[in-house]
Amino acid sequence: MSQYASLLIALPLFGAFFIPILKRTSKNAVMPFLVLVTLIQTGIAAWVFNEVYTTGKPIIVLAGGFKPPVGINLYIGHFAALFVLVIALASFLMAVFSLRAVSIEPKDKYAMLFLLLMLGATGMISTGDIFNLFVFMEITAISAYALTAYNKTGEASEAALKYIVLGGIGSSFFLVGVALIYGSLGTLNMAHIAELAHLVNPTVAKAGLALLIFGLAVEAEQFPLNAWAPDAYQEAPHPVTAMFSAFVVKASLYAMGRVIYILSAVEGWDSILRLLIILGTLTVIIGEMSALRQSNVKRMFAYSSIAQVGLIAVGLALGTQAGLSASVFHMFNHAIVKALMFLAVGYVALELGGAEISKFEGLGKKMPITAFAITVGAVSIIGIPLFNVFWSKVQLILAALNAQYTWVVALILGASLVEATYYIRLIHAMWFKGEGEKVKESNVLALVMLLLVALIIVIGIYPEPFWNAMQKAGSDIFDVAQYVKNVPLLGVNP
Amino acid sequence: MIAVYLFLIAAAVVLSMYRFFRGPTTADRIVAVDIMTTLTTGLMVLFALYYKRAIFLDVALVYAVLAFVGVVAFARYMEGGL
Amino acid sequence: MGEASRISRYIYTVLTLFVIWLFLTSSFDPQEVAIGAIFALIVGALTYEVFTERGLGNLSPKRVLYFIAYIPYFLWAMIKANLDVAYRVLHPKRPINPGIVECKTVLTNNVGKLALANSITLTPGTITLDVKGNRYFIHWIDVKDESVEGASEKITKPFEKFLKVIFE
Amino acid sequence: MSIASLIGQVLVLIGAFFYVVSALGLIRMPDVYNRMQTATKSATLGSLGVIIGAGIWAIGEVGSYSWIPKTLVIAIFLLLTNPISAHALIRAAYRSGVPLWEGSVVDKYKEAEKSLERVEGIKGNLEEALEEGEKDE
Amino acid sequence: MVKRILAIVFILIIGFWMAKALDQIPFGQDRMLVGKYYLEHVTEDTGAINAVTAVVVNYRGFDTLGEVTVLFIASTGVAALLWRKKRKRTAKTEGSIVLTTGARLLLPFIMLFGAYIFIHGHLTPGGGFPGGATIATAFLFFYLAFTVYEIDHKIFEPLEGFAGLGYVTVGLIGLAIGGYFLFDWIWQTWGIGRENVGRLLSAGFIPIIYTLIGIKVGTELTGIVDNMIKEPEEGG
Amino acid sequence: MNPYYFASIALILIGLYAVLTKRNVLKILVGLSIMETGVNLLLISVGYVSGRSAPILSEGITPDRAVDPIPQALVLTAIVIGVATTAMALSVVINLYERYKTLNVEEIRRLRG
Amino acid sequence: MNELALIVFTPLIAGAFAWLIDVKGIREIVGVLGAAVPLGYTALLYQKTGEGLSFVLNLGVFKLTFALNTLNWFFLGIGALVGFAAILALVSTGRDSYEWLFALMSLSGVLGVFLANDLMAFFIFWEIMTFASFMMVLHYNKAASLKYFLLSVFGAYAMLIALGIIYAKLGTFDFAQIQQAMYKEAYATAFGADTLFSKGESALIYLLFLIAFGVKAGMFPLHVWAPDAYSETNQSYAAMFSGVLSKAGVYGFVLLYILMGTRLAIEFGGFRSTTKFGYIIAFLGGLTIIVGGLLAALQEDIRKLFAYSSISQLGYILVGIGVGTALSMQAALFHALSHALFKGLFFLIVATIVYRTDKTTFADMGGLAEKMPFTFAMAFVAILSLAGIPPLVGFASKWVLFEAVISQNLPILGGMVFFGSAIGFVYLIRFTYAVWFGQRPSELENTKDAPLPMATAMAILALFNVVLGIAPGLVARELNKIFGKEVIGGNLFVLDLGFGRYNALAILIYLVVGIVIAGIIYFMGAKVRKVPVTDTYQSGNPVTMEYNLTIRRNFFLPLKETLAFWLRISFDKLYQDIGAWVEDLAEVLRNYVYNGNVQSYAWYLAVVLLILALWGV
Ligand code: NA
Ligand code: NA
Repeated sequence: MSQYASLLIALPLFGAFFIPILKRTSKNAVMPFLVLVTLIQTGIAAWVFNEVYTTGKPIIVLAGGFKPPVGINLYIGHFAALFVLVIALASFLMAVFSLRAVSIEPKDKYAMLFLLLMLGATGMISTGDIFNLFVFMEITAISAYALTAYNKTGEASEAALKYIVLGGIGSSFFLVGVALIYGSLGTLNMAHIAELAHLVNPTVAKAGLALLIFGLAVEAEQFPLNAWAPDAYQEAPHPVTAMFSAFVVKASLYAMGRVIYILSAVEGWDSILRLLIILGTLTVIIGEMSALRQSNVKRMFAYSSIAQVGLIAVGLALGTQAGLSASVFHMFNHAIVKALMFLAVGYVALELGGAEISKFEGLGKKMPITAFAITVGAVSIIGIPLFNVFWSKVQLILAALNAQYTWVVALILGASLVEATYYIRLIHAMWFKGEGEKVKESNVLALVMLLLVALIIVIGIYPEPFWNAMQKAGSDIFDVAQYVKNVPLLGVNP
Repeated sequence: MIAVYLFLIAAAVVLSMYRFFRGPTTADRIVAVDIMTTLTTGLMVLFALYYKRAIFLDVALVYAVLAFVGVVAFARYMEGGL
Repeated sequence: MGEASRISRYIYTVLTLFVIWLFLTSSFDPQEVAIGAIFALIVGALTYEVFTERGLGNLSPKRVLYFIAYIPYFLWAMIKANLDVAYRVLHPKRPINPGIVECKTVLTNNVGKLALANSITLTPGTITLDVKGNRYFIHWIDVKDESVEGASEKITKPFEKFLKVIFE
Repeated sequence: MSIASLIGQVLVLIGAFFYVVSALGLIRMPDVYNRMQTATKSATLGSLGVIIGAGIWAIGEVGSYSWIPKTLVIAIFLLLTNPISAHALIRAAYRSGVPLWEGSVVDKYKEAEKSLERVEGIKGNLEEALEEGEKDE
Repeated sequence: MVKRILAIVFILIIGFWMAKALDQIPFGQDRMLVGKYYLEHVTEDTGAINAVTAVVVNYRGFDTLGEVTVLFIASTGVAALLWRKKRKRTAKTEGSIVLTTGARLLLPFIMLFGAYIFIHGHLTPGGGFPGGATIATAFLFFYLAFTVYEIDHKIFEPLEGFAGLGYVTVGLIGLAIGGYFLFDWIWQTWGIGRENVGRLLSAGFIPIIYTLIGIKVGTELTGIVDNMIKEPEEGG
Repeated sequence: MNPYYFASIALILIGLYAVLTKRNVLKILVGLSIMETGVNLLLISVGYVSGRSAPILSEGITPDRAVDPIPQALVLTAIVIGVATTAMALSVVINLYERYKTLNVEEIRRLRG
Repeated sequence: MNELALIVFTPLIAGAFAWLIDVKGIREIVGVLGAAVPLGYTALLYQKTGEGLSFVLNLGVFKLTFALNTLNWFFLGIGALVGFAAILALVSTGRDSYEWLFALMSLSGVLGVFLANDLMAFFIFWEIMTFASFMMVLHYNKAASLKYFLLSVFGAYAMLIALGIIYAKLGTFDFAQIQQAMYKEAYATAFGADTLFSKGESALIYLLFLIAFGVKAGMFPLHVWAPDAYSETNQSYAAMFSGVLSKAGVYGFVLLYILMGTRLAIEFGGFRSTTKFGYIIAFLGGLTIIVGGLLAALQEDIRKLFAYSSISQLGYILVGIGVGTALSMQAALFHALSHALFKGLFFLIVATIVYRTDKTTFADMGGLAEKMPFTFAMAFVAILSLAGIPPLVGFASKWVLFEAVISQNLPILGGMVFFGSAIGFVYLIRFTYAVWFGQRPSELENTKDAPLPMATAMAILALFNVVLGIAPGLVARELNKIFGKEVIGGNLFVLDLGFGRYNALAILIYLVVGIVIAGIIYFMGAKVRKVPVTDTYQSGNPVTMEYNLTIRRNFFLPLKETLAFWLRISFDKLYQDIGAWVEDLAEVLRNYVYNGNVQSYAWYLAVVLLILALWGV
């Protein structure tokens, strides 16, 4: 029965391949079909989540029926089960949003790319094979390239070009890393690599790990490898931007975490972590500073998102279980908040014809529900208690302190202060500046936004069950010994 | 013995590379590519013989097809026929 | 000569493809043959319209005979051409006298024209530069006659007597 | 060494020789047209020699006759396509404006093109005149 | 100039670093681990004699499904990005009769050859991707020769979809019959072709998948070519 | 240094050099492709075993006479991915050129800051 | 339901209801009830402070615990009382249901802060309080709210980090456990044993708490938000804001002593008769007194005056806490109570004036005593109390404080405290004359006296000012209870410190007589002199408006000019400059880093690769 979790991969593919055929019969059915597929995907993801969290055991999908490391396996542990659900749900909501947000043709192609972006991220977080990770990373990246350029403006193309060039360099070096690891161990399965990690030649291992992380860090938007991100975020269709921020970057972050921890036996591991902490820190600082005086709100959110991603990376690189759990929690919270924020900003841009901050003046009067949603999201990101992000920031602080990284704490403080500055400016513009006629807000989108708002507040007020889940998810990445034990490795040993 | 021929043909490929790098016109370079691909096809067939594996002949054939169409594509592009 | 029937063209295409398949697989394994037949039928169905105009008409004994006879003739021309090339290339003085000349052909069939053009290209000192209607423009490495008639006599005529039979 | 091997080897040798000639021609000839003249022909003939030779050689070397049909296919493919690509290239070279070598004696193509242009030009003028006439009505 | 020198210094250092790491992986040594397992079990597990193909389609079928998806994304993406209301070819000159006739004559042969490549994937170095690429080449040649030529998207796009659906469906049948997604039920459950190893009709679902991939890749690459070659019309 | 390793690293670096120094977007993309080629060559080289043949178990090749099939399978995938990326990149560049009328990276910077 | 839970959550729930119902009349009733419940329960719990009442709110991740003791009952009392008065006054001045929601929410917040028994509960309610008060300011003035918000976030995160460090080391947020652990730490330090917290970490925690509580208490130089925030909000609410919310900062400092005072004292040693860490607090408190007082004197806006005054008064409390003896602590707590009472009252008075006249600057006021006799009477009490004139509560607390500081032989602090008192007189004179006496602008002819709710609210606070002033022993008794020993002796009317005595009752009797006489003189005199204010000449020339030195305008201009150099040093401006500088830097940085050229971006990748390579080689 658990093998049916492979539907998580099969369904989006099936959906994407079916669209060209569907289009021939009814062009108008494509977008509703997209919503339907993402809805079913959410259902499957919910089932998988339930399965994993009730049994407490990961689902190991054996593609082709071959046991790893001979075959490729999917490892849907606590992390993947959780994030598969996040991805599916976010995709579903954004598919709903797309009904309204996407008017540029060819929509059937958009729907296909949309599904494949979702597929790519799903694959990245669930695969148990390092080359398969590369394949899913490329699926994600290439559909992201296409979607970034989808609007076909010069700027969109420019953004996509930057993404392609940087992503291309990243993926090439990632593959060099794979070649090094493979050349040294003769296997690609992550659990197998973890099991044999002590056998790798230290020089090779160090270079290999560094290159793998380098490649992933480009997609994970770590400074200074993230220069593509603000442009892509700004120019992609609004639902896509939300997806980038909500889960695409998270998938890369996860992959980074997974790769780091399966190779934790490698000599010089600590210094790689330290390097990553430095990168993460710079990501936070530069991201926040760049957001500070942005006049385009979407771009501002993009930088804000990058800064949060830096925090997540720092959490990943703390090298402790608490750090990972906090990091995962922050990923989760950030996914919800940024899905909401980009949805809202996109909706505003659609209704009012742009995302410049001037468009947001008087938004409280024009689009009160949207303005409210943005406000809640902003307040949450700043780290106000009783909103969800507060808890993950607290956990990050605790984890950093436990790991003797006191200055990370100062980082979070400073970052939050800067966040507070620019978000308050936005909130002020929305509620206390400008006038305007009330715009009829879409009921469906209002519902979606309020759902996310409710989620933010529910987690803020009652974080326990979520935190428990996050700790399990964090331990899923951290506890490599358990990971190796969970994967039914065939005895192919040197 | 086959190795000698392999070397001979490889030398011819290297020689024709001179024209590729030297130019001076784009047409010269494409001609060089055309010749190089033809020579390489022969080289591949000889390699198949060297390794005694007929399956490599398929590779040579695929290569010949792709190279041919590629060269024509370049030519048509140069001419403005695309 | 007009187009042959669809059936004729289809069968001719399938036959050609099937023979090529046999060559490709170099095998009479029934599995290969069967699959080859199937593929020939499918690919033939997709492509016969562009592949041939005359269909089975190509296989008339006269044409086949002339075609067989043409092979050694052409090969010999080609070897001569290459010796000529070798001479010009290896000769320290590089003896050439190039130019573009025009020839006329009596061929009207496209495949025939293609065969003529290819033949010209592969034989002594000439490359087909362009074909417009019945006018062939030819780059000649050692121009011996600039007039259309003279050039035609030297370049196209020798092939045409075969090609006319095979393709017209 | 079997007869087949011998024949095969001789063919390969001849082919390889022409390959080298082809490369030399590519280097030595003064313009792209003459380079094509020499290189294409010898490369094609060389291919026939090398590829078919290899097929025959395989009878002795590998002990299989199954090489011959496939090498034949490759050889014929090259025989058919090399002149086509050469033709496409030379036409492209000419049309993209690569000049003939200064020692060239005649360019009939240029003359033909010019007269063609004249014809086209007259045709164009006529069409314009016709269109205008229609407008007047 | 400074940029160039700096770039050279950079790449030399980076190259030295990679070389140092590679130095620890001696070239040409047998370090196979999983690879060895494949070589020893490939025929029994999959019925293919081409171990690469078995790895591609069976053992690492997931990668290949992903690979197919990547190409599908590219084809879709290119079509999405180059989509205009009206587009057409704007080539200046048609190919000469040599080229057009050559294209007509070569089309069936190249297509057949593509089919040959993908159907023999388990026996020779071919497979769905080179086979599909070869087929696409035939169409590309048509685009090169004729300035008015255009494929019929009404056929190509659904065909692409059907081929993809077929692949996923084959995988799902495996899930239904053998309990695993992409399980080779033809070989492992039904045992069809077990006596045929080394001949055409063997290797379970490999020929089927490679046929589907061949069709898919052929249509996709052709579609990409079509999109790239056309240009938007005024106001399109 | 083994020549195959050397060549693959050289290709990767040449590609990187092009990306870092060429102003024309198309040349940068070519640089990326060269890098990819280098990486593929590297993968193949890593899996090569001296004196062995392609892992197709016919014509007398037994498992102990074949090279590692995995890198070859990986490279097949990597090549296709490279082609896909290039196709995407080209269509992006087509759109870009249509709008900006330039392929100079120094002029393609409307998005900044 | 648990009494503590009722105290903490009733205002919030009432506020939510008031907001949802949004019907004038009903929301006021609901709101006032919401503030009355905590007050009632606080009164009821007076007898139960020793019973260890507690309440746990399980959030899962952390438990939020609340418990009652004598100390926090004292603060609870301040909060509930002044809070109730402010809410009552809000009946008149409340503009909309928004204000009801957030005013009550902030009351919940501050009561939660006082009742919290662990740091997480403390922090969360601290944030609720901050957020709600921010919303109240935001409603009136954006710039002020932004400044308040930023400093609050700064403080909040400082606290959060301190919490984090403590939790990371001790694994608990519970006050008792932290206190215990810190005692152990202190002994360990004293005996040179290993400690969980290094010296640096202890210093860091101290610094973080100093920032966190200092912001809320308006301690110099973190006070810059306060003048704007206190003045730019509903003035009824300002009574609570300044009277109660600032006490959360004070309470925080007290908590700091309780949790880790010993530890800090031992780690960092003493300074003269006090501890180093305490002296820092006290010294900053002293500066706060002076800066707040001087600036208060220079204000032309009545609200601003009291805002600065509030800051200045908080300085006294900080001095008391910083000196750190039992007596000075008691003095600080006492003054916290006094300040809440008289500053609450002041803000209600200001609220009434603004409500009735719609004016906020001294220039527009005058002669209101006649029109608003009741309010004037209230102002009279408040002025006397703030000025520290017996027998009002302000005197009692200030007297104890003076004694506590002087007795510790801390001359600088003593000087600051005395200077503060002097300057206090200065600005009070301004308030007294400019608002209540002198010529009344014609527009104010129809001014009415306070409406009933405000009058009631003022009366309540005034009553406490008087009662606790006459019977300071009531407070002393409570304070002694908190400290578990008799620090301040005496009886109901007499405070006996051992080296000084104060008999409130005796002074009351002298004063009643004095006031009666003064009142008679004033009311008679006011009829006699009626001089047009603008017709003043200086050296034969008409003075410009700039130099129009009436009591109502630019009265302290000479002072201003004297202090010109010092006034130019504005921390407010400094922070703004730093902010602007950071933003400019960020602007330059981002345009430099994200310069738009993809090749530059590729170089970034190459640089990272180079770093990896160099580090790998
Ligand atoms: Na010729
Ligand atoms: Na060729």
